[in-house]
Amino acid sequence: MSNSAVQTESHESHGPELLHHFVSAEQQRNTVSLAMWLFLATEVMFFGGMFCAYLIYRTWYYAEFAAGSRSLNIWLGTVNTVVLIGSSLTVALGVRAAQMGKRKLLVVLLLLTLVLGLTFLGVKAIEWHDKYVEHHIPGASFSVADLVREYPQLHIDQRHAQIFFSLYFAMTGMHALHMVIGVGLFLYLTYHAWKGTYGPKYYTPIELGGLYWHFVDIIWIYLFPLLYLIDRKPLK
Amino acid sequence: MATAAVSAERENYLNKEYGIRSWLLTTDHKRIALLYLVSITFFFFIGGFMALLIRLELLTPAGDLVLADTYNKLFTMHGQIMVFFFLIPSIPATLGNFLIPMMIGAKDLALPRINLLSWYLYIAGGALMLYAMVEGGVDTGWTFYTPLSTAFSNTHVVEAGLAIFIAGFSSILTGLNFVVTVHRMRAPGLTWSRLPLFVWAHYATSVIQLLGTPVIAITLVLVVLERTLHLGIFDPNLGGDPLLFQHLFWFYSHPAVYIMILPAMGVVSEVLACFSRKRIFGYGAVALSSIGIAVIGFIVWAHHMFVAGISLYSALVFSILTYLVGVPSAIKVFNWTATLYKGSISFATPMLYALGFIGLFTIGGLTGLFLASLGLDVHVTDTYFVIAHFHYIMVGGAVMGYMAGLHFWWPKITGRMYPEWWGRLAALIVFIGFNLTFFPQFILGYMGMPRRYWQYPPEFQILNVMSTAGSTILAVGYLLPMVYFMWSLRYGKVVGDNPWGAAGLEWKTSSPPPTFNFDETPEVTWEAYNYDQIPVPKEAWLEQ
Amino acid sequence: MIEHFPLWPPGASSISGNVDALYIFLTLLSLVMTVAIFATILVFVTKYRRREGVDAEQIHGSVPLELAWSIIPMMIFMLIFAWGAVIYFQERTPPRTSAEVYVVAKQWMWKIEHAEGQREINELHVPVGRDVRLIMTSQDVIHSFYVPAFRIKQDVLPGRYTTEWFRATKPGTYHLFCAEYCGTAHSGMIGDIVVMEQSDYEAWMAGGKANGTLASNGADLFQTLGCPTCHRTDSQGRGPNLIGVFGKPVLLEDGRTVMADENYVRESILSPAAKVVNGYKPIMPVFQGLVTDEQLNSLVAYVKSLSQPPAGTQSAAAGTKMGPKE
Amino acid sequence: MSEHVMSSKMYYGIWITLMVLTVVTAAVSFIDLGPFNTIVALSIATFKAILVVLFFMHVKYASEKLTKLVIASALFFLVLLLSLSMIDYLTRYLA
Ligand code: HEA
Ligand code: HEA
Ligand code: HEC
Ligand code: CUA
Ligand SMILES: [Cu+2]
Repeated sequence: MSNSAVQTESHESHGPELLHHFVSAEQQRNTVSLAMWLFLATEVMFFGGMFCAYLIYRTWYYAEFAAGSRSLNIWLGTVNTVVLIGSSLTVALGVRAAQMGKRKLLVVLLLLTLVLGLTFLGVKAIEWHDKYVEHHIPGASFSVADLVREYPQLHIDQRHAQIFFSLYFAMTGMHALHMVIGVGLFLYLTYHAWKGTYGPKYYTPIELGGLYWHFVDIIWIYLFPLLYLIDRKPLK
Repeated sequence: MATAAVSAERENYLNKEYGIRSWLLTTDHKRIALLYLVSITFFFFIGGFMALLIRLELLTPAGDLVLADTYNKLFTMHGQIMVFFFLIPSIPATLGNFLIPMMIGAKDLALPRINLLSWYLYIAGGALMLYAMVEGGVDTGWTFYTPLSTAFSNTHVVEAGLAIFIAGFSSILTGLNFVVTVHRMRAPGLTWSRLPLFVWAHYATSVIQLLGTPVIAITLVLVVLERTLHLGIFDPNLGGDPLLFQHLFWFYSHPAVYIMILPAMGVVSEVLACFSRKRIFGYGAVALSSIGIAVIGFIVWAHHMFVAGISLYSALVFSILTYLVGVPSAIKVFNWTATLYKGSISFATPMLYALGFIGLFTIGGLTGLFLASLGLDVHVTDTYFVIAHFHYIMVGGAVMGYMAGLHFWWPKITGRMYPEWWGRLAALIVFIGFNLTFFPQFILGYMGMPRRYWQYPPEFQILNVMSTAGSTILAVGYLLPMVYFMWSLRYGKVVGDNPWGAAGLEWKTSSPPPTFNFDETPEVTWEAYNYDQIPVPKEAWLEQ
Repeated sequence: MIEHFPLWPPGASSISGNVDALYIFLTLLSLVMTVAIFATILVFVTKYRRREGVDAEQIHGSVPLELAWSIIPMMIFMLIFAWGAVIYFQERTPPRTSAEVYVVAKQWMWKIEHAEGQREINELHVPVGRDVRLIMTSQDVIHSFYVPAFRIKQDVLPGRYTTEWFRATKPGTYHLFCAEYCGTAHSGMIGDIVVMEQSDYEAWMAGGKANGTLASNGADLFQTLGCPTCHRTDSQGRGPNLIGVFGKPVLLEDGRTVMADENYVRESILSPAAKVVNGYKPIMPVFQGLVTDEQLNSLVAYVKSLSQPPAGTQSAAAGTKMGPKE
Repeated sequence: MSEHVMSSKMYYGIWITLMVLTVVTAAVSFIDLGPFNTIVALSIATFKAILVVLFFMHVKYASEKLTKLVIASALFFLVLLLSLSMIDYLTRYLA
């Protein structure tokens, strides 16, 4: 991953990107790829803690989870899912462009990814703002009086509903944080792609950034049904 | 490969570059290991100092030395510092960091810059912890139980939580680095069945670090969010379950105890083999039992919650699963013992510590079986019996293993020998002081003295006095090595590449090793511990 | 000297002997194992000390040995597990006819209420030979009710009931400790368990100035809080008739069946909407925040008393089952 | 990782499938299937995740066994966390 001039000088023999302690570019690539996958494994467990909390409270307080879920904006949620999956496509195509050495295409695709990622975050911000307006943000002014009125059948307990929204904010917040980090990462990648650092011989950073991005996408693929689609069927 | 005469001039990782920058910006795993060594020792003495204050307070039944709140902060931060800033990084980040690349014939860890980043994260976390400490401390117990930590404590829970969160990422990255390194960087010919047991143990440790640590990270984040933003996930007033916190906490913190013990077990395997000049008995079983401990370690966590209000059924399940983890531990103890059979045994300091380890770990482990037994745990949980159990394993076991390793590889790290006589004396003092400190606590525990007590009924006093007395002896035992290690940096006898006549690739390079460890990548054609092919050195420090 | 240096806790409950037996067994077993291992090590290190000209013999291992020292310990472990599990069952299964005592823990004191109405703080008087079941909750953080002489301990949680039980066998005064760290005065949250002969106990009971039994206090509270407007003793009320409810399964609106134990009644009062009885509307007001833990205890005791034959003073909660059990 | 370059057609194909599944899962949630609503939603999510992992993340064509082992063990330990905690929660208030 290195591109500093110092190392270019000291390692002319095996090309600019190879670090001193690796034998071959192949070994280096396999190494960092494994590292990325292991990192993603830790991320699974990181979100796993919240999934565990979610699972327990959802079984205990299903009605409040159902009501909370109904109060989320399914249209925005779906649109965001579409946006994020779209960005995964542009990333995947970006890796391909890098493999084939199409620099301009790569830059365009990375920029597109950034635009989609930021769109996602923008939509998320709108949704959170809606929650703010509705007093659905846990804390002193939290209230689900509106939901109690709207869904009398569900017998909502305000306190249990707060647990749903706490989890909603914790999970989407952590996800959004990962998106923000992803955007930072992709800004870096775009800059280097534009400078022409990556090509068929060396595109590892793009590939790794892509893995990360796809992972964040997968988390959302689960968050979407878990948060938005708990219970949308017509109420009896 | 340089073997015989080592001239002081030979370029090595220590004298290649000088200056503070060359240390703080280094990516050399050996230098990073030394950075860790210094910082970890610092935290050990801070934690030890707190332990001494705890023991002094408990000298008398009345709470007379410090205030109750101060006492609560002392044991909380003693636990947190010792666990997260000393013992978890201790062996992996120093000895593991230093040795794993050499043991597998690599020039460095796979990700040297990530390695440096790990150290900086550790330092950042440590600094935040110290900040929390000087700002007034934390008083939740090292376990951060909710709702005390989220809603009732008015101390620096957020800072301490974040400190551990950051240090956690340091730990994750170290583990990640090791796994990648072991998979990708082994020298030609070094198959999995030829790996030193030290490497196996660290591999198993790393798996726990990778898959367990993120869970405590997110759990602490949720605690912090609950404190600051009033998110309510563990809040009983909202119908939240305070036990959920405990489940998530122990999901990490039980496996974490194996993060602390497995590396020490690795050290012991190396030391035993060297000083009995034998291959470890049942190499395969010992290697696989490390992996077994790591995996089974993940399915026993609720044995910390037998009286917490979990369901009877889950208590039964977790109790029986806990016993499973005893089996791989038993395998190790028996194989180590068998290794001594028909050996050619000598008693240098590392060996004394290693033998001490086996004994004290066995006692600690066997008392773990008491705790895993449901009916008995009800009585002894949250008493000094538990305190004694885990200090036997963590101080008697893990710290002894760490000391064994430090002494064993000290000549490799520095190129100089520590004073052997002093080493043996210190080992003896530690052993005596240790048992005097912690054995009485088993009795105290069964008598019913609860832990985390600032004052206690008078009938417990005599045993507490013994314990306090022991701790001062223990302090001497730890200060001694501190002194003679420093002394040896200057005055220690300069040694050759392999002063113990040990097997293992790390001994085939010079002492101290060159920056890239080996002049040329070694090719391995032999099994681990091929002691029959290595001549016994005739050195002063091996005399009886 | 020796009386100031006890090495064994007094044993004063029906199960303390069982726990001690297991403890002694484990201690002996550990002793045997430790001695065996230490002795073997000592023999080996002396016998095979390094000697000039004697080389170590390289032995690779032995599969039968590996199997032996995995399987034999495993079998011993299972024995210990089973033994411990049996005692745990005893510890967590109160006899059906236990007397009931309500415990409310708070930073940093124990508030205790007998069914007969006596209240105590940091003290609990019980007669010898009576099964006593503690129904415990906390007002703030987690505490733990620990009586070393009885070998029992149970964490006390905010937001729900946990229980433990004992039968004292020897008169005397024993330590009560809070065993779960709970903040500043954790080590001061201690008290006495006073075990008395039956006659002394009765005298003590009579001397106390109880203002009615817990259940009768609950009955008064039931009136003041306006519960009877909905819960009537016929089937005409807007809420279910509470007579005979306790200790029986209740069919809920969503089809689940739950046991009407103390936690259920507690939840029904604090957040009624969580479990709605089949055939009723969730109109019952939320009493969370309106009743104290003590008041709640007496309401629970009252609801329980509605399911018992109106006999003597002992609240023999027939079929009472608490929390996770059986 | 490998040099293997996949055709862009395949990427578009996967993408379209994911889009369709997103719309389907959102739509299905409005239909009353009883307990199957959850099952369907999670199955679709899992299917989508598998598609992303196999194709976008190149696990199907271009990765070694070790990668698969890493993924499998992450999921395995996640399942341990969820299932063993649920043992407690599902049996805690049993009558
Ligand atoms: C390095 C640290 C470490 C290690 C390795 C262990 C190892 C074990 N621990 Fe320990 N434990 C802690 C650190 C550790 N523990 C800490 C810090 C706590 C308290 C945390 C807190 O509350 O603050 C704790 C608490 C703790 C509890 C909870 C107590 C309570 O709070 O109520 C339990 C209960 O089951 C337990 C059990 C065990 C068991 C069964 C093992 C096993 O792995 C031991 C296996 C080893 C052996 C069994 C010995 C060797 C075997 C033989 C020689 C075989 C021959 C034997 C026979 C045939 C009988 N431990
Ligand atoms: C790795 C882990 C580790 C280590 C090494 C130790 C080491 C020691 N511990 Fe610790 N301990 C824990 C982990 C550890 N402990 C944990 C997790 C808890 C639970 C906390 C909780 O309940 O939340 C605990 C709790 C605990 C208690 C119970 C407190 C209570 O419940 O009220 C006691 C009491 O005796 C104790 C004593 C000791 C002693 C005497 C040592 C000795 O081995 C220490 C020896 C070291 C020294 C003595 C240092 C020598 C240095 C000097 C003399 C120099 C002086 C320094 C300066 C002037 C700067 N510990
Ligand atoms: C406004 C009417 C109303 C008032 C006032 C009321 N309840 Fe209820 N209660 C109900 C209804 C309706 C139900 C059944 C539905 C449900 O479970 O929420 C019920 C259920 C219960 C149950 C569970 C009964 C069962 O059969 O399982 C208990 C216990 C209970 N109430 C106790 C009380 C107590 C104690 C009070 C006073 C502090 C009280 N209620 C006040 C209406 C009321
Ligand atoms: Cu209450 Cu400790
Ligand atoms: Cu444990």
